[in-house]
Amino acid sequence: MSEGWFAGLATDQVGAERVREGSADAPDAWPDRAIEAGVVTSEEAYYDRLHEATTAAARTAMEERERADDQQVIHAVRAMDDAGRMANELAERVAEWAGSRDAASGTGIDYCRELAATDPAEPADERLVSLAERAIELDDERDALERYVERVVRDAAPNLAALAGPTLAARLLALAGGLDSMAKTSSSTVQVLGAEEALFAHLRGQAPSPKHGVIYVHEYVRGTRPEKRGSAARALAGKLTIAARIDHYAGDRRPSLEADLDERMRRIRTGGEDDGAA
Amino acid sequence: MSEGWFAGLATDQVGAERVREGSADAPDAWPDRAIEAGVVTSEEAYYDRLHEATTAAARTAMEERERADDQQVIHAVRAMDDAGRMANELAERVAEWAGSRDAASGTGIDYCRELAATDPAEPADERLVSLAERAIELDDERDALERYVERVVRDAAPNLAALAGPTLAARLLALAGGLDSMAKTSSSTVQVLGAEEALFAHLRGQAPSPKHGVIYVHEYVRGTRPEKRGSAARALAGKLTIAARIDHYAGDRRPSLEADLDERMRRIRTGGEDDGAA
Amino acid sequence: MALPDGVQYRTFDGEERLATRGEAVYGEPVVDGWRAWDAHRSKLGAMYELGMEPGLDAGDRVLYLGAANGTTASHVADVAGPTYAVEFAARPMRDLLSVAETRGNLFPLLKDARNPETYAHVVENGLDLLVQDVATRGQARVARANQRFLHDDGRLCLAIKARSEDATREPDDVFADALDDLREGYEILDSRRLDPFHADHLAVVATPR
Amino acid sequence: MALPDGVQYRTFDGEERLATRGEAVYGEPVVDGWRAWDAHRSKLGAMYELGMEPGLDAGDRVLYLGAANGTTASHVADVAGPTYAVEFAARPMRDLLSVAETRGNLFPLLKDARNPETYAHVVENGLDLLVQDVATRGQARVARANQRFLHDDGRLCLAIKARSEDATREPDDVFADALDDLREGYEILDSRRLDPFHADHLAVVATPR
Repeated sequence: MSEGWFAGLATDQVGAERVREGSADAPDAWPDRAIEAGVVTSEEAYYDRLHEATTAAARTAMEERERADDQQVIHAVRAMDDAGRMANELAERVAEWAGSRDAASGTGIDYCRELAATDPAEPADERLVSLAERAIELDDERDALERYVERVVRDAAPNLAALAGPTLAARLLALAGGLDSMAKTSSSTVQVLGAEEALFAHLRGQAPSPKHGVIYVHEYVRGTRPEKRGSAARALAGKLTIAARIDHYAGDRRPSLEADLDERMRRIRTGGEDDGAA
Repeated sequence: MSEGWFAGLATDQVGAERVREGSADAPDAWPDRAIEAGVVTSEEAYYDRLHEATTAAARTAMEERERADDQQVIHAVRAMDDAGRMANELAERVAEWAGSRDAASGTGIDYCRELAATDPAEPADERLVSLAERAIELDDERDALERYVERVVRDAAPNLAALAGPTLAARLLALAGGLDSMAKTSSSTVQVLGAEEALFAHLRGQAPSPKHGVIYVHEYVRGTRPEKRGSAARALAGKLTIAARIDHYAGDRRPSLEADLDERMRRIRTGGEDDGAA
Repeated sequence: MALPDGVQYRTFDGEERLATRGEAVYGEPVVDGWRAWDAHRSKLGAMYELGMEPGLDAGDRVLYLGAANGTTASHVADVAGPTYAVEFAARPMRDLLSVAETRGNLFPLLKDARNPETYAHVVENGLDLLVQDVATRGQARVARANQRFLHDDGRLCLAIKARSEDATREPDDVFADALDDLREGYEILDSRRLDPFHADHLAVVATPR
Repeated sequence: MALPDGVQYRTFDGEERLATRGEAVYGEPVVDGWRAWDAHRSKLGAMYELGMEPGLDAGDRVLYLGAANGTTASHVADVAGPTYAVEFAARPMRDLLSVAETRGNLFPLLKDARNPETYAHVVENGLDLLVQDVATRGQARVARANQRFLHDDGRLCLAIKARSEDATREPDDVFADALDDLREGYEILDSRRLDPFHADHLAVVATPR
């Protein structure tokens, strides 16, 4: 026999875990059953407790799912980078081998697609065509992973994804070790995530302090002229850190963040303030 | 109108190239045509010249094909190493990701095969299963390339393949740059092919001279006890160099080479001669 | 056609619009405590605009499958009694929770509508209305799996998205197949395309058979 | 059945065996200048052992497709006149060349039997015999493509390997299909399985139609 979510619930227990973990083969007249069982004294009281239990359960489950999602993004973005790198390496190998057999051969994934469409004439061609197919599949895999990353990172860290773009957001999460860690990281650390080698060289006194890590790929850093790039990187890192904190602690979308960033960048790019002065 | 292989051939030309490069839509009474054209004066003379031309043509074509084959082996063995390395790297990535989703997940290509047989429940599983499939295909590709390498290296360098095993033979050809180069290389260079880094360190005075390169994987080096290993590597490299020269200059199989190597190894392994003394 | 108690046409900015009484949720205009119900953002709203009778009555007990961020579920909860709102995705749950904050009769459940066993210990039986708006393949199958929650004269109010079933086929063919599937458990009372409010959607009102 | 001039049964080590006169090639026994012809290593030899008439006569002009390392081609050249030996693989060519060294009437060609245009400028027309032993798919098609070299009363002597055509089907079905293909250009005079000498092989003697 199936039991309701409230079965055996003490008066001081919310029952959120029962809502999340329980199950039943069939529904029942749960409000009546709860009153019969003495868990509540009225239908009104039942629905009050149900409201409390279901909202608490939904909130915890949602937060767990989102926490888990940022970890999935990290694995996916690493797999994406692997697949992309391997696709390119294999395409290079294909081009090198094909070049030894056909002076008119090409290079890159596009050439692999051409080659894969041909009928192999000899055993070597069979292997070469097959190798080209592996390169294409890895390239397609990379794209599928990117689409997955984009979708999940928009759920797991919507503000960060909006400000950084989904792929950069995923890379930042991967470098920080998750949304939780990134939310607890200083803006100056976020600024140089991905430039750890340069940073360690700086700390050993062998190099200047790096101005940016992986955030360099953002248009607001790369597209800013060199003498303002440090300011731009600092401003961007600041907003990204705030976005990560909102995503972690609040979770709602704040379109104003983008407007703020746009405005700040406009001032940096047009203003007299440059790196030395900032 | 089609012309015979002998058309316009001077008396001092063999005509091997014509035999190799020419073509005709239809055969003809070529002996008669040759006599009519004044190329030869009798049927007997025609067949003599034909014999000379066809054997010369077949020999050159065969040698070119074999030379080309050793280059194919080089490309294939590199592709084989790429595919094997990528299969393992992707399998590691799969294991890492799967471990974040399922505590009972496994590792390696075998686990990828298990995973690929499951039905993905969520978008993350879809990507994970797809990634596992890429790893499996790369592993299969590696095996197919190995089979290709084994077959072609036995044709291109039969004696080297017999002594070294086909895969090591292919690696040596790749490191030397082909059968031609390997046939012209000294035995002491063959001994350290694949240990270039250690050799350069030695030449800079930073390390002892390496005793062996990639030939270490041969049972006759790896399976010989350390104090005799240098002698074993030297003896093996000597025989491999001879094998490569026979393959390049003569091309016939010499089973006696293996018997010689076996006998030499027996003496090194049982004799008092060790590295310092050799 | 009569609108249920709690759903009325009201004047917003000089325009007659469908409305319910409740806290504003998504920036919709509010006049005298009545909030406009945007038929372009709600399939159920569109059904009213098109003159269908989805079967929602004031005080009804409702199971809403595919509640998403609660836009439509908020209007349903404004009218109905106990409203169970099932949503599978974590992301829209945050908005759904804030809708539920001001609505004590809205019970959010982060569950998969394809597995009713995972919420049958929470959702009561003998419900008056099952509203279903899930964008997943097998929408008719989901409706049949959740039939257990309805009483014998209850209503199913279903929006079928053709592209979710099979993006490669003609919507008409997809809808015909879905209706056939549905008939194994339900009697179809009414069905209409939701154009111009929602392209490629079929709305169905049915009752258990 | 009469053996052609140049092919005889001779006694080797007390055993009667098929033989031709010529330089030894593959370590086969030689007595009085006659070398034993091993029917287990030669499909043409097996055809003689099984009483077929492959159509080889002393002094014939022959095209041999699939000469491999020359084991059989050497016996053919011992008996025939001009013998064109086509082989596609580079590896066995080395052995074929050493067979040709002592046989001025054997002309080795490193060519693809599927492309007769690439050797029609060398191989003469009006040949007496086409021997074909290629282990490739489409063996009947190869025989038809090379029909142009035979005179009208010439003979085709073909060994079909079932597994080369289609390893997944029954040999009998494969052979039936190959014979049908062949009939488009040839009249079949005789056909026999080569067991016990060669498993899954069908030998065919045919003439152009």
